[in-house]
Amino acid sequence: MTKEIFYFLVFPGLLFAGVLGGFLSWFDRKITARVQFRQGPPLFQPLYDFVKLLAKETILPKYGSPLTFLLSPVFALAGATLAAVFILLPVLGIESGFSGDLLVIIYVLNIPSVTYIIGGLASGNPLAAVGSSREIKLILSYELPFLLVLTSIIIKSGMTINLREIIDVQIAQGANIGSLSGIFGFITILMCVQAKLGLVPFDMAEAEGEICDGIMIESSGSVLAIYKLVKYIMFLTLPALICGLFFSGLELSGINILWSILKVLLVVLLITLIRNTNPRVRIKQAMRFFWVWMNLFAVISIILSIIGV
Amino acid sequence: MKIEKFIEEVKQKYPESDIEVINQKRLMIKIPRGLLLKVTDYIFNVRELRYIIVSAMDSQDGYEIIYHYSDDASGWIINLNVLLPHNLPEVESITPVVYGAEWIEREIMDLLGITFLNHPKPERFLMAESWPEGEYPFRRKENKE
Amino acid sequence: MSKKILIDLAKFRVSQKGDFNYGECIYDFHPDNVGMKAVIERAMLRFTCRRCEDAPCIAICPEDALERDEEGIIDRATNLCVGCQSCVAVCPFGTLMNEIITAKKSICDLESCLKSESPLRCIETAPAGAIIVTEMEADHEQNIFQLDDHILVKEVRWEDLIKDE
Amino acid sequence: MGFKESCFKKSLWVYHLSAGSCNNCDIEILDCLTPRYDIERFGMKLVGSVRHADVLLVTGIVTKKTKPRVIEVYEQAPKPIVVIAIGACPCTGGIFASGYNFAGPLDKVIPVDLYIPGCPPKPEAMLAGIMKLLNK
Amino acid sequence: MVNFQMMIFFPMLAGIILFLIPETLKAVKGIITILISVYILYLAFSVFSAASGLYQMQCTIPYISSYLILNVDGLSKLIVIFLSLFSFLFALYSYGYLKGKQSVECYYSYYVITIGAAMGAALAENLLFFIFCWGILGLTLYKLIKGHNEESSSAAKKAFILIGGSDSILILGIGLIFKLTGTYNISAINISTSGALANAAFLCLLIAALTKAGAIPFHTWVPDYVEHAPASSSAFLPASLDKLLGIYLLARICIQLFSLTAWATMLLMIIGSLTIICAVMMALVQHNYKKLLGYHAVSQVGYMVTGLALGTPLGIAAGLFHLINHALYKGGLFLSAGSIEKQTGEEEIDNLGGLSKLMPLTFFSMLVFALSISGIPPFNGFYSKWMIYRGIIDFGSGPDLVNKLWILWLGLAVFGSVLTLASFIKLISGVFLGRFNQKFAKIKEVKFTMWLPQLILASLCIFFGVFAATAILPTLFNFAPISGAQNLDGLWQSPQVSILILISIVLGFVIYAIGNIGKHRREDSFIGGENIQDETNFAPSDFYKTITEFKLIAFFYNAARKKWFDIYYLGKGFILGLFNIFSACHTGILSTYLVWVAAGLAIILLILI
Amino acid sequence: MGKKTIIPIGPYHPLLEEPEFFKLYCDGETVVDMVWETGYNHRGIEKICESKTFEQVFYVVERICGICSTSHPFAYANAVESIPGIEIPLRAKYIRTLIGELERIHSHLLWVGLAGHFLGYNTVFMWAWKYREPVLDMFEMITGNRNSYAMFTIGGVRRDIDSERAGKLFKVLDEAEKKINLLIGAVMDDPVIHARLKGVGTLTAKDIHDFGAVGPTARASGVDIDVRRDDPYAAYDLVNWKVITAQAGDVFAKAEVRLLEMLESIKIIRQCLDFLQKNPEGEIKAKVREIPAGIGIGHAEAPRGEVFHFVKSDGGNSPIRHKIRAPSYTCIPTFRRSCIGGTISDAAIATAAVDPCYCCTERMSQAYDFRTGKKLYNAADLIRLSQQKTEEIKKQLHKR
Ligand code: SF4
Ligand code: SF4
Ligand code: SF4
Ligand code: SF4
Ligand code: SF4
Ligand code: SF4
Ligand code: SF4
Ligand code: SF4
Repeated sequence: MTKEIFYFLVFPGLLFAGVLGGFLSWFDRKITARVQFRQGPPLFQPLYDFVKLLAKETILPKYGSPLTFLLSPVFALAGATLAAVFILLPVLGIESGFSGDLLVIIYVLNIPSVTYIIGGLASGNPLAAVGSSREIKLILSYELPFLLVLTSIIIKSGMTINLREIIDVQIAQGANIGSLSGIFGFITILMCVQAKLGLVPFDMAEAEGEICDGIMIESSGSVLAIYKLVKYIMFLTLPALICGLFFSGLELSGINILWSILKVLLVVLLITLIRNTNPRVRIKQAMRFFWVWMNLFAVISIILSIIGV
Repeated sequence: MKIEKFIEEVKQKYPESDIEVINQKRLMIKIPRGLLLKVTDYIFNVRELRYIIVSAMDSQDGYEIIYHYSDDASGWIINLNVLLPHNLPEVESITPVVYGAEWIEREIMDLLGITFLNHPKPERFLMAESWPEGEYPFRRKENKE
Repeated sequence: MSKKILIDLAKFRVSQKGDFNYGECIYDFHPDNVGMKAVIERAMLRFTCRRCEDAPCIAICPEDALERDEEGIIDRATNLCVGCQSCVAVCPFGTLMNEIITAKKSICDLESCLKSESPLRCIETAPAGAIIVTEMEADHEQNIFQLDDHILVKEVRWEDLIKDE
Repeated sequence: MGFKESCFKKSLWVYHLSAGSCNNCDIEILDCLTPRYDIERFGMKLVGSVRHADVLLVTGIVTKKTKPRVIEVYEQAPKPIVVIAIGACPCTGGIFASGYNFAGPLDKVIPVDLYIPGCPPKPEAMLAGIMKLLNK
Repeated sequence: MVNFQMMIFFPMLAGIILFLIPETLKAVKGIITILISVYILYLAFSVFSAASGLYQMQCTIPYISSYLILNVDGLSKLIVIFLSLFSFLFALYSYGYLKGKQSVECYYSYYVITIGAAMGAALAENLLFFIFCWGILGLTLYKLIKGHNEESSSAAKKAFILIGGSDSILILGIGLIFKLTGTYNISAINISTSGALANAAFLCLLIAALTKAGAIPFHTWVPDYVEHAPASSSAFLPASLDKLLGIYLLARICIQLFSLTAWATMLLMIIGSLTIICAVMMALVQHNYKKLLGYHAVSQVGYMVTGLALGTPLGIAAGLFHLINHALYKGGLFLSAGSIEKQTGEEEIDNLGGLSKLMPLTFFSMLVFALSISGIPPFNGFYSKWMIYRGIIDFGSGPDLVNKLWILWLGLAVFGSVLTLASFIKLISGVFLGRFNQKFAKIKEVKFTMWLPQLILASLCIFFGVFAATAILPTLFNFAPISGAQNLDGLWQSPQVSILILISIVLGFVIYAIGNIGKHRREDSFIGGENIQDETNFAPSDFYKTITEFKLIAFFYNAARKKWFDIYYLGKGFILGLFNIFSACHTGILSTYLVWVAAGLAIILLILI
Repeated sequence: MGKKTIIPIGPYHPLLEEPEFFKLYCDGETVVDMVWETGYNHRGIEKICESKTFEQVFYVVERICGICSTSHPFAYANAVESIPGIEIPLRAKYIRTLIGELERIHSHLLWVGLAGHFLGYNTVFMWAWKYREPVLDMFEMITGNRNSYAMFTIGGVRRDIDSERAGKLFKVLDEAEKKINLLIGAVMDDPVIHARLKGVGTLTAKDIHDFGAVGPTARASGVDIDVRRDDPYAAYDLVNWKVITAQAGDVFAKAEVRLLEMLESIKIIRQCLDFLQKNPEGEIKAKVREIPAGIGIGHAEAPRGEVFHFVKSDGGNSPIRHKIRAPSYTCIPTFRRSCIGGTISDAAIATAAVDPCYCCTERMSQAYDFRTGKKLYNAADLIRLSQQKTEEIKKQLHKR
């Protein structure tokens, strides 16, 4: 049990993912700034933000459900950390996953979004409700392609639903991204991750210009701090998942560590570039995009992987 | 030139009106207030001049309301001038004819206390909720009740 | 028709300290309009000003607002004047007064005021005797001069003072 | 405590509140975000909800109609909050002080921590002002 | 030796006796009912600990006794124990719920009769005895709704006709089985679904099971029923008992009575997937929360059907586990819905809001149920769904077309689960979160007898989720065809995960403590400074408007609104059409009808023999 | 139907630089009605103007709004100068034109940036604003200030542009033009922007006439009006340029008009600088000693459309009535036609499409939506709903 608790709290869970995710979110902001000809924030900005938010006053909603409002970030944190543990353990090769863990991951990855929604709704703010409604619709849209990509990977890896085994197959046969089906899958999952992270063009749940930060409108102080932490963790976890599924995992030994960092940075870079070269789309457009195009891509990827390309 | 024809036509149709070129390319047509809707309809719908705005002021002779229209083809600005006596600040609303005049009429209503008859939504709207009733910032002191 | 007002420049001073009261005005198209100020300015420039040769006021005016007309009377272009009152400071004879040389021009709509039945607001509010309605004509003996059709000014002219000396 | 303080200074999130301005100050504030001035260097960013704000940038005169709203927003902001009056308008009323709809300078309405006069103040002036406040 | 008579016939008898007690003594009846259900629960435990095997019920009438053989095996034990558990909980709830409420006549009588009949159906070895009990259930279903409100009688009629119809088809099926095998004893039957007659028998039984369980396309009675029935009836019958029995029958069909061939599997898979998706799509746009729950009651059946159809031990275990889980949370959901309805008198989601502060216990349990049904770990719904998914993926390595389509099944199942989540978010937010309506400011939490069952069910949901692998599956699901259904290895040991979640909750509060949460303040929502919070709102029913704006989807919704997919109306249309044809034969003389009826019966008999 | 969703936007909302309040009545994400309330920004400028001298009024109207801080003085100058009928020096005309066009570029860039910001496309925002900086630099070089230039005066301008500075300006302009071309390309060719803007918030020429909308809003709907050409002032009849129009009337057309107008502006600025460089000497101000009594009406084409000033003088040195009509005043009411039927996201961008700034609209006003949603909502939905209902009832009757 102590081992699990260590996994959970320190490595590769809360502490590790939080710190590294914070770094990645700094990286994202920095790249964004560079794309926009700006200098960008200092390295420790995520830390400053987090600590500052902790020190701030927290405002609870007068109506709605304050307890739920307080609890949802906590559950978001739990979900995100669990996801981090489940994904990072096999991806980093610390411990092999368990049979069927990919399916668990799908669910666990949804916990943060769901808690955002519940938290947003608990605040009783109509704008947050609009945001929540958009977020849930977004989940509806990206969930299916996300699953289909995973099945494509599962097929490619010989019907195993174990993340570590998938990585092992890749190590043996070459990374999934190297194949045609892998490329299609990669594009799809990149978009899904974009949406999961709530970044432009799929940030309509928090659309600042439309509904004042939507879901997050009422969060302040510590509540927002935890949400931030969750976002940091997700910022590491999801790219790591992509690396695991398409770039044959991350190795932590010797020179491979550099490769691993490069892989993660590459994925984050791609995400950042996408978010900086697109306007936010309408929720309906996003749904159509995922339901039609991304599903199509995912199905192509599946067909290709059945053929074995 | 077109504008001369326009002046001719207005003179013919509405002999009561008093037409004056105030300065270059600016035309002032003074009309009695009973004629307002007809002339407006003629100018806005028949001649298809572009509605600009309505100005109103509290002058010595009464409340002067000036409707500005623009003839974009020639660059002339046509102004309809209606004078309301101080003791009867009422005039027909032109909003039913000119869709866009609704705001400004209400603004005038608010600032100068002029009643627009048949206005679709003659609601009182003041700058702030706390603004006192019956106070019109643009009325001159002597006309303030 | 020949109803006029007579203004007595000296009487506008309220106290020894030099406070002036130019009365109130019913012409309220401009906020704080005191029509009498405009009248007094014209009267001052016409009857009090010494018409210096190298008029320091003209020289000092940063905006070139002061000019002499054909009669040599100083004329202030209110559209140019910024009310810096350099001219007030520089006038060696104290002709110009700072309450009057302001950036904002006041307007006196005397004609309509005279037409109306009610008494003039400026007369009621200015110091007693400073403004009176009269039908008299200009009378140099009594230092009463004609400014225009409707205004008479009572002022001791500097020419006369010099003569006295 | 010291660390928290310094974090606060290094991560100021700004909420912009226009109380009846002429846009000039507002666009100059936005200018601060843009590449030439880039306040993100100092960890500042513009946020969409007052709940996230550490700084309220108030521009414009407080009109009779905005006064209750300004107070409302101020009260909704999580404390500690820094209120900065940007431009002559909120400092004194500026050119509009004589208007009939002017409800008093900002400091009569909510407590103000920093005044940055100018009409409009240049972005440099705003940055300098904020830096001064932070290094106080 | 268990006293089976007491278990089956005593409640029926008691129910009849209860008819004699006047309605004014409703409270007394309620207490009697609770006592009976406690007793049954006790008996059920003794059944559970009894050895498996066939039991002959003692009966003095020799002719009947040959039918009264009972089959106690793992499956029926499982069903019985939960049947009795739910009977108890819902009886407890009914007591509070029906108090001071004008409602169904002789509710408790039928309630008690239902218990007995359900026990009989679950334990019956002989198919005829089974039909007897099964038929009683259809009748009490009808009786437990009638008279609740104005529209309830038409809903009751609809339910009765569909259930009754399926019952007659069941009779036909059983006849066919008898023709094929020559026996009515379940444990002696095993038919392969090849050959026309076997297939017909299979279909007949299938229709009966699916109708009872409420799967597409025989589901339409469920939403209508739950909309108009008292919540306790909805929780009792469509949500738990009927589901338990319907799926029980299906399980019997799949495991025992028939050995499925590929086409049958395919059929079941299609039915399962369609049920999941279509019903949940309908649920998504409901405005009435009871109806919304009704559609979910349908949708979840899809998972069970899918699980059972897989035919693998894992799949069947998953299907059955999901059945139990479903009964737990859906029963709970109906109870919560009933509490809300009782306290507010509102059934429209849009008119509610912000009740979480006023009814915290109901809110908590409803949230647990909602998260369970949406399959959020670590609640129970997640575990069984996850088993089903794994079952599907394993199933994918099979040779047939139906195996090859595993991605489709998986995709639809997962997608359905997300849609479920979506519609529950709407429900929870619409009812409990958001701003509360001043109209409801005086509302209080429900009485003890009502919240207790809710909380018990909620804690069972959590318990079943957390200890699924360690406690539940090994004890309850460890019988013949499914014993040893795979366990999870690795880190996902639910207890551990739960501990981790607990830790992170503690951690969250530590963070809150570090951050000065103590300095919190409560403020009205921020909507840009304008003080009109009371006016602004977001109507939850608009949540998924965007989805219905897509043309294709809009088409289906319109079709559904026009009842194109409602078998009841289709059937009615069909019969009306037939009626026109036969109206030529309409003479108005009773004997003519009798001739027709007799002819019909003769045809049926011909087929049977 | 249950509750209707009511979404408040404002008064303090990141979408709006200024306080403004819209209440969107929504059906799901679709906006079915819109009520709006203004007056937050009402500073009583028209009244303040009456207490200022003609000269001072320039600095007040400049602060009607900082974005059009030339257009208002421009129109005001046209109005006041028309009372005595002064012809201003040629050089002053060119300088005025130059500043007016520079402002157009700065304002359109600002709009592009903000529109990008509303769309969540912060890169466009940053880029547009970055490229706007050189324009502001040019302002600083010419007038000494980045905004609120205080450049105009009655009878001319207050600062000259010598040929040395003109040369520098040329360089900056070339630089800016390159960037602007880049940006135009980036925005006009982006498929996602197309998807987001095309067909959104469409206005017909009829709508434009009804509301009296002006500027790019009108020109994007094919209404070919432009004060600079129709009633030329300053040096607009002396330089060579053309009016940009588009036909579609949607947000994209408005963006297109604005983007292409920048290029025209650059053309005009070139010609002005050319003139200033070739004729380095000259008066920049005509002396106007008094403004006689009379009525002055002036208008000018601001970046957002026609600015209209009406000045009445009584021979004093301040106006006795100063009526200001800014373009947004007639453009903003068009939201009622452009937002309804779109989604909330569209409402945001359709609102932005007019490039609204309430400052000027509100110097005087406070308004509500008047055709309450009833008509709009009833016509579209209620009739359909009631028809459906009747049909259902009929069917049910039939069945029995
Ligand atoms: S005469 Fe009339 S206008 Fe002139 S100062 Fe006196 S009151 Fe004013
Ligand atoms: S007050 Fe006027 S006239 Fe006198 S010096 Fe100054 S600007 Fe010239
Ligand atoms: S009053 Fe104004 S114009 Fe005159 S010197 Fe002072 S600042 Fe300059
Ligand atoms: S006296 Fe004073 S105010 Fe006057 S010029 Fe000298 S320093 Fe300035
Ligand atoms: S300096 Fe004085 S006295 Fe001399 S001209 Fe000027 S105003 Fe007259
Ligand atoms: S910024 Fe300049 S003009 Fe404004 S108050 Fe300060 S010194 Fe005066
Ligand atoms: S201080 Fe000046 S620039 Fe700023 S808002 Fe006020 S008037 Fe505009
Ligand atoms: S149209 Fe806009 S930018 Fe122009 S003056 Fe008005 S508010 Fe300012």
